[in-house]
Amino acid sequence: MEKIPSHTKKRHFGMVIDLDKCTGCASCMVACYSENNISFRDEESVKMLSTNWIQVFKLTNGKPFPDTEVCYLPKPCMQCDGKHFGHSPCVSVCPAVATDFDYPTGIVSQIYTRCFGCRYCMAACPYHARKFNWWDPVWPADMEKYLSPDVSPRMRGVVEKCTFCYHRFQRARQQAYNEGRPEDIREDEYQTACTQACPSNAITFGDLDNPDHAVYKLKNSRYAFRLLERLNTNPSVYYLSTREWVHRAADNYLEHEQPAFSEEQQA
Amino acid sequence: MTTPAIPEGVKRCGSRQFLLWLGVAALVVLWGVYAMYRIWFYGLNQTNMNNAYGFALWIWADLAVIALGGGAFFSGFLAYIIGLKNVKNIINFAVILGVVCYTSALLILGLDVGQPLRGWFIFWHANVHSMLTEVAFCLSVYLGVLIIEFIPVLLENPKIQKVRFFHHLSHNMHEIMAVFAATGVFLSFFHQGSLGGVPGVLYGRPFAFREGLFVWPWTFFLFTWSAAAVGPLFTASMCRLTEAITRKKLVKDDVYHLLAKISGWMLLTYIIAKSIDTIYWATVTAPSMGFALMDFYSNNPLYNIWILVAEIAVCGFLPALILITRKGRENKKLLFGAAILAIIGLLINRWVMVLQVMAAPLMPFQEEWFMYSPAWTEVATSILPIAYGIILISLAYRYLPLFPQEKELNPGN
Amino acid sequence: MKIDRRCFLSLAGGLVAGHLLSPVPWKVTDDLSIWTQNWPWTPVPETGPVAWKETVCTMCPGGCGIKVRMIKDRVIKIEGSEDYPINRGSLCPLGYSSIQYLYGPSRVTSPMKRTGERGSGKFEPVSWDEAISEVSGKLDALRKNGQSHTVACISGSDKGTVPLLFKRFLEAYGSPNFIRTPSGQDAHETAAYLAQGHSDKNVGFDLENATFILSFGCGLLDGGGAPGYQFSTYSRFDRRHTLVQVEPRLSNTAAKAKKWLAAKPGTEGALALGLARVIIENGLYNRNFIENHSFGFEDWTDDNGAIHMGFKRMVSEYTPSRVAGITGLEARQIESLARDFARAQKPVAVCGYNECRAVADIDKTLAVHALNALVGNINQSGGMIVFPDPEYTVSPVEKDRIASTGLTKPRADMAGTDKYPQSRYLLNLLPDILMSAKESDLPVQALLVTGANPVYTLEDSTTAQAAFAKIPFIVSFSSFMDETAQYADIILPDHHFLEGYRDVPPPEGVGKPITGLSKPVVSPRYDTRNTGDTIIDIARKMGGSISNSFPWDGYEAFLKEALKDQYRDLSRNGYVENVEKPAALDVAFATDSGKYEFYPTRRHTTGNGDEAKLPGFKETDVPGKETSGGVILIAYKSPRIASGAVANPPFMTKTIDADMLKKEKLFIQINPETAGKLNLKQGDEAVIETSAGKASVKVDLYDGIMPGLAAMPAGLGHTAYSRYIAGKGVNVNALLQPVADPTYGINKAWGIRAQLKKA
Amino acid sequence: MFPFLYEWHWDIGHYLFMGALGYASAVIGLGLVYCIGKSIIDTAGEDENAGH
Repeated sequence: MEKIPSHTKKRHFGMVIDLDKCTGCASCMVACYSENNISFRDEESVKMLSTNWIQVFKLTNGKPFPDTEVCYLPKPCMQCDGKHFGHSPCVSVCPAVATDFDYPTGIVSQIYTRCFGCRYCMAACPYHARKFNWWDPVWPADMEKYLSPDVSPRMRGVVEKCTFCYHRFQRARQQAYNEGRPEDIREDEYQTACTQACPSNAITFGDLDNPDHAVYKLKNSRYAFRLLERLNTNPSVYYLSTREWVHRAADNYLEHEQPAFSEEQQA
Repeated sequence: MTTPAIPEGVKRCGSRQFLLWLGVAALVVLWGVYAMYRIWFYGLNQTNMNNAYGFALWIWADLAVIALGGGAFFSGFLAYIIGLKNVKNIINFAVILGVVCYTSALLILGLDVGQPLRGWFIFWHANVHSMLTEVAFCLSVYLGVLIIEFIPVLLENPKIQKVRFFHHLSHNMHEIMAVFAATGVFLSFFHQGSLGGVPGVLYGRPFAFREGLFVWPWTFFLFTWSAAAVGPLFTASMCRLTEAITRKKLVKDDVYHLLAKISGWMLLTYIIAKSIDTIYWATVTAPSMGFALMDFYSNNPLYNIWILVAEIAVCGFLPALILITRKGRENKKLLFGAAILAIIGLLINRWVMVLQVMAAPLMPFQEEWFMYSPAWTEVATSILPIAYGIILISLAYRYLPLFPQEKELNPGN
Repeated sequence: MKIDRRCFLSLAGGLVAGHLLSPVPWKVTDDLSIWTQNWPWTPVPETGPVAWKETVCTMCPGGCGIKVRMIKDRVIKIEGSEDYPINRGSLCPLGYSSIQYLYGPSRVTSPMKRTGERGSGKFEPVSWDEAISEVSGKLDALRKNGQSHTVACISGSDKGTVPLLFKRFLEAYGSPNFIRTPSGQDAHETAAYLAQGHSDKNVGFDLENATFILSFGCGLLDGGGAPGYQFSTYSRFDRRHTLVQVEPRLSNTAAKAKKWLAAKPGTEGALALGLARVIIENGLYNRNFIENHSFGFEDWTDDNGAIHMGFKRMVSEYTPSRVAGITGLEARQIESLARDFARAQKPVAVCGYNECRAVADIDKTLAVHALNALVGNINQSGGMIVFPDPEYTVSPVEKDRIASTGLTKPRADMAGTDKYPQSRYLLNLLPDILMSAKESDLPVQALLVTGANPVYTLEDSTTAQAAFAKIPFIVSFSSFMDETAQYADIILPDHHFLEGYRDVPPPEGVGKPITGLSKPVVSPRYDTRNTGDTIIDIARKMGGSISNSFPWDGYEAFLKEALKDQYRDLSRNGYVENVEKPAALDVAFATDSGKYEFYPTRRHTTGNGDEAKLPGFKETDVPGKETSGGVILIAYKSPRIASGAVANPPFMTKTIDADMLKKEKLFIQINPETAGKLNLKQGDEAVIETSAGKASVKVDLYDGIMPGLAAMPAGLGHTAYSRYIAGKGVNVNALLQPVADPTYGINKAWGIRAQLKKA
Repeated sequence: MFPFLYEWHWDIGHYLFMGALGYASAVIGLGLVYCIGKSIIDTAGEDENAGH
C-alpha cells in the first residue's frame, strides 16, 4: 500500500455500466480473453474453475411467466477503494504485496511473478473477481501466435484478475509523454477492451473524479448504484438501472429495508 | 561397550512390535506422500478447491493443528513463566506435540500455496499489514522456539548424552529455557491471534468480519484465548491416549486436574467472550451489511443454526462447566469427555470461520451456496500429519525420557 | 590423520557453515525465484511493431468491418471498425474470437483425402495437384456418362463472387443443382415476389433509422442475422426508440425490448393481421400508399368480372378479441400495440431473419410485409427496403451440348419443379429425396460443399447424415474440420478469411446494400487455397468449354473483372454501397398491377379461391404425435453460441452460462409449471425424445418460457473440429424435423412434439 | 522485509512489526549463542580437568 506520490497526477478510473443497455451478448468477455491472453481449456462449464476477468450474469425478477424480466450484469473487478482509500479488501490481506492499490490511477494491480498462490485475496474478495490458475495454461496447436506481448501470460498457481487493461493506460501515458503532454491523457485515449467491445455501448469508462469525463456525471445519476455497497468495499464500478428489483438484487437488505432507489419515487 | 538407546529404568515393547506399529503409520504417510506428489507435480487442480473456495480443508487443518498445538505454548507459559512446577511433568510431551502440529502446519501450507517454490516471498516481500504475514513470521520463528525446546529432550537420549558437549548443551538450554519459552509465548500469542485475524479482517465477508481493537478484530483475541484454553486439553487427551496405548500410567492425575482446572476457566471465559462477540456480530455487524443471522444458517444443505448451538453450548459452556467443578474434572470419564467436546468445539469454530465463510453467498442474485467436499488428495494430506505425529511421538516415547514421572509411576521395571 | 567421528562431525559442520556463509544459498534462491517466474512452458509472446489492418469479417453472413491488431506477422486482436457502415464499431463475440480459427487445432492444413469411414475424421494429406485431379477426374467421368445433372453444390450463400464461380461452374458443367442452405431469405424472397413482383431482390429492414421496431420473433440481439448491424442499431437507441418483441420465450432481445409479448408460437401471422385490422379500422394507415401504390386492399373485380375479396375485408375477421384467443395475448394489448405502431414516426415490422430456424411461413411473412405497407414504409427511411442483388459483369458462360442438356433436367431438390414452382432452393427436402432414391439412380452422385456445414445444420441431421453418406463423392471446401468435411472424400481447404480476398455481399436483412471486401492481413499459414482459385483450377483441369468459361488467371483477376468499377472503391474504402437510394414507389413494383399487391395475384396455390391467395392465418401443424405430458421443443439462438456453418470457438464456449451447459450436458429450458407437471426439478437429468431423435439433457427451470414449451439452444453438440469444440451438449437439429410447406416446399415447422422424461 | 526492497515503507506498521520480530529473533538467537558458547567452554573445561 503505497503512499500517494505527490508529483503524479491523481486519477481515479472507474466504470459505469448501463444495465438497461446490456444485452448479455458476452462480447466484453470475449474481447477481454483476447486482450488479456486469458487461457481456456476444453472444459469451461464449471464456472468456479473458469478464468474470466469480466463475467456477465443473468438476473431474473423471480416473477412467473409472462411477467418475468431479465437483466444482464457484467461483473469485472470492482477495483475497490476500500474502507479507507487504498485499503481494498484484497490488497490489505496479500502477504507478499503481489497485489497493490495504485494511488495514481485507483487501479488494483496484480503481479503474477510475485504471487505465490496463497489465495487469501480470493477469500477476501466478495465479488469473486479473482481467479486462480488451477492448471498450466496451454494454447493448443499454434494458438500461442495470437498472444499479446502487452500482457504476460500467467503460470499455474497464481491469482489473476481484471486490471482495467492497465497496459492500455501505460500505452496512453507513453503516447501522451511522447507528444509532450505527460499528464494529459484524453478520455478516449484510455478505454478498457470491454468498454470498446460492448456492441451496445453499455459500458462507459473514465476518470470518476474528472468532471469532463462521461463517467463523472453518470455515476451521480439517480439510477446509479454499486454492487454490495453495504460492505463498504467502495467499488469503482457503478451500474445504472431504472428497475427497482435490479437495485434490490445488487445488495443485501433486511426484510424491512429498501434500496435507496425506488420506482415509485421516480414516478 | 554399548549404550542402550532406550532410556534407563523404563520398559518398552519389542523391536518387532514397534516396527509393525510404525509400519502401519508409515503406510498412511505414504498415501499422503503420494497425494503430495500429485499436488506438487500436477498442481492444485488435483484438489476440489475452486475460485469460490480459495481456502478450504487445508486452511482449516492448518488452523486446527495450530490451535491444538497451542498446548505447547500455553503449557510452556504455565510451566516457565507462571512457574507451575507440576506442568513440567507433561511439558516435554506438549512440546513434541507442538513440533508435530507446527511442522504439519508448515507442510500443509507448502501444499496449499500455488507456487511453493516462491513461498519465501512471504518473508522477503512481506506485507506487514497482512495477517498472513504475521502468521508466517511468528509461526516459523515459533517453530524454531519449539525445536529449541525440544532439543534438550532429544539430547536426553542416553546415547547422545555420552557426547559431553551435548550433555552440557542440554543442561545449559534447560537453564535458560524460560527465556525461550517467554519469547515463544509472545510469538504464539501473535500468530494464534493473527490466525483469528485472517477471517476477522475480511470485511467483504460478513460471516467472518468482526470489529475489533486497533488493527485486531475480536477474532484475534478469541482465537488466542481458545487455543490457550483447548490446547492443553488436547495435550492432556493425547497424553491419556498414549497411556491407553502403552497401557501405562505416565503422568500423575493431579497434572491432569491442574490442566483441566485452568483450561476450564479459560474455556468458560472464552465462551462467554465468544457469545458476546456472536451476539454483537449477529445484531449489529452483520445487519449493518444487510444480513440477518438466519441468512447464514438457511437455504443450504449443511450449515444450520445447530452448528452455532453445538459450538457455543454443547462444545463450549458444557465442557467449561464440567471442568471448573472439582467433581467433574476428577471423574476421568467426565474430564476427557469434556476435553473431547472442547476440542470438537474448537474444530467446529475453525471450520466455520474458514469454510462457512466461503460457502455463504453474498450476491442476492446468486442464491446458491457454494458447497465443497474435499478431494482424496486433500484428505490424504490432512491425515498424513496424524500418522506422522504417531511416528514421531512413538519414536520420542521409545527413545527419550518424555515423562519424568514414568519411572516413579511404573516401579516394576 | 585418523578420521574419527568427532573429526568427521566437525568437518561436516564446517562444510555446512561454510556454504551458508558463501553466496551459494543466495544464488540458488535467486535462481529458483527467476525460474519459477519464467517457467519455460509459460509462453512469452514476442513483441514487435504494431500495425492495424482493416478488413471484413466473414465468420457469419453479417458482414462486419473489423480492424486487426498485428504484431509483425501475428494477429493479436480483432476489434469492430468504427467507420464501417454496417456495424459502426460494434462486433459480436464470434468476430472477436475468430482468431481462434486462424490459429488452432480445427484448421484443415492441406488438401486431404479420406482414408477412414465417413465421419470418422481419418484423412491423409495429399498434394493440391493430386486432389484437384481426383475431383476433376470424378466430375469428368460423371459428365461423360451423361450424369452432369447429378452434381450438386451446397453453398451458404448465393451472393458474392465465390458462389458466382460455383454457379458458373455448374452452368458450364451442366447441372442445375446450385443449392443455397435454408435461411430467412427464403420466405422474404417469396413474399417480395408475390407482393412486389421481384424475383431477384433482397428484402432488408432499415432498422437504424426506424423509431419503432416491431419484431415477430427476430433474434435481433441474440446474435442472428447481421449481429453487428443490429447491435449497433440498438446501441444508438434512446428514449424515442421502441422495440417490441413477439416471442414465446424471454430471449435476450425480449429482455431488452420495451415490451415483450409472449404470443403462442406459430400465431404471429394472426397477430399481424389483428394489428392490421385495428390500424385499418381506426384509419391509421398511410392513405397515400394505399390509394396510389397498392392493389387488393379493397375488394376488386378481375377481367372476368369475378369479385375478389380484398385485404381489408379479409382482416376484418381478425378482431382483437379473436386474435387474443388465437395468440393468448390480451385484446387490450393488441389494440394499444397497433396504435403505437401506426402512430410511431418511423415504424417497421420485421420477421423471419435472425430466427434460429429458417421457418418459411409465407402467410406470416406476407402479413408482416402488409403491416409495413399499411404504414407506407416500403422503400422509405426506417422501413422495409427492397434492393437488387449486386451486379457482376462477367462474360457469358460457354455451354457445350452436355451442359445444355444437363441444365434442362429437373433440380435434385425439386425447387422450381411443377410441385414447387415458386421456390428457388429446397435443401431441406434433399435428405428425404436421397434416402428414398435407389443407389443406382441417386439424384446426387457428386456434391460440392462451400461455406456450409449441412451435415450439422440441417434439421433432422441424423437423416441428413445417412443421406449424405449415400452420395458417392463429396468435396468440401471448408477451412475447418467440420462435420461435413468429415463426410467428404476430398477436402480442398479454403483460407481463413484473414488470409485471402473475398467480396462480402450485402448481409441479409440489412436495410442497405453494402458490399465489403475481405482482404488478407496475414499470409496463409498452411497449405490452403482460396476457394475461388480452387474452382478455377478444377474448371481449367476439366478442359473444353468448361475451361473456356474460366479464362482468368486466378480468383483475384476474376474478382476485379466481376466487380469492375466497384473494385477500386472496394479496395480503397473496404466497402461500397451498391445503390444510393431505394427505388421510388412509382417504379418499385414489378407486379402485374405495378403496385404493391395485398392480394398476391401470382401466388401459386394448391387450394382455390381468395382464402388461399390472401395471407390469412392458418394454424400450422406441429410434427410429432400429441401425447399427454408432452412438450413442444423449440430451438433458440444465444448470442454466446455460434449456430451457423461455423461452430462455437472455445472463447465463446467459455462464456456459456452454467445454466446452459454443464460438462457435456446441455440444459433444456422449461417453465416451472411444465416442470411441475412432468415432475422435474432444476438440474434433473432428463431424456428428450422426438420423432427425429433422442438426447439426454439436464433441466433448467426458467420463468421466461411459455408453459408447454421446451427450448434448447442451437449450435452445440458438435462432433468434429477439435476437442475444444466437440462433445459439448446436443445438436438440437438432430431432434427437429422439417415439414415442407405444400406449395413452397420450404420448412414451415416452428417446433416439434417431444417427450421429456426424467432420466 | 528489508528497507532496500520495493515494497518497504518507513511507517509505523513496519517499525512495530519488524521491531517486534527483530526483538524476538534477537532474543532467540542470542540465547542459542549463549547456550552453545557456554557448552563449548564447559566441555573444554572438562577436558582440561580430565587431562590433569
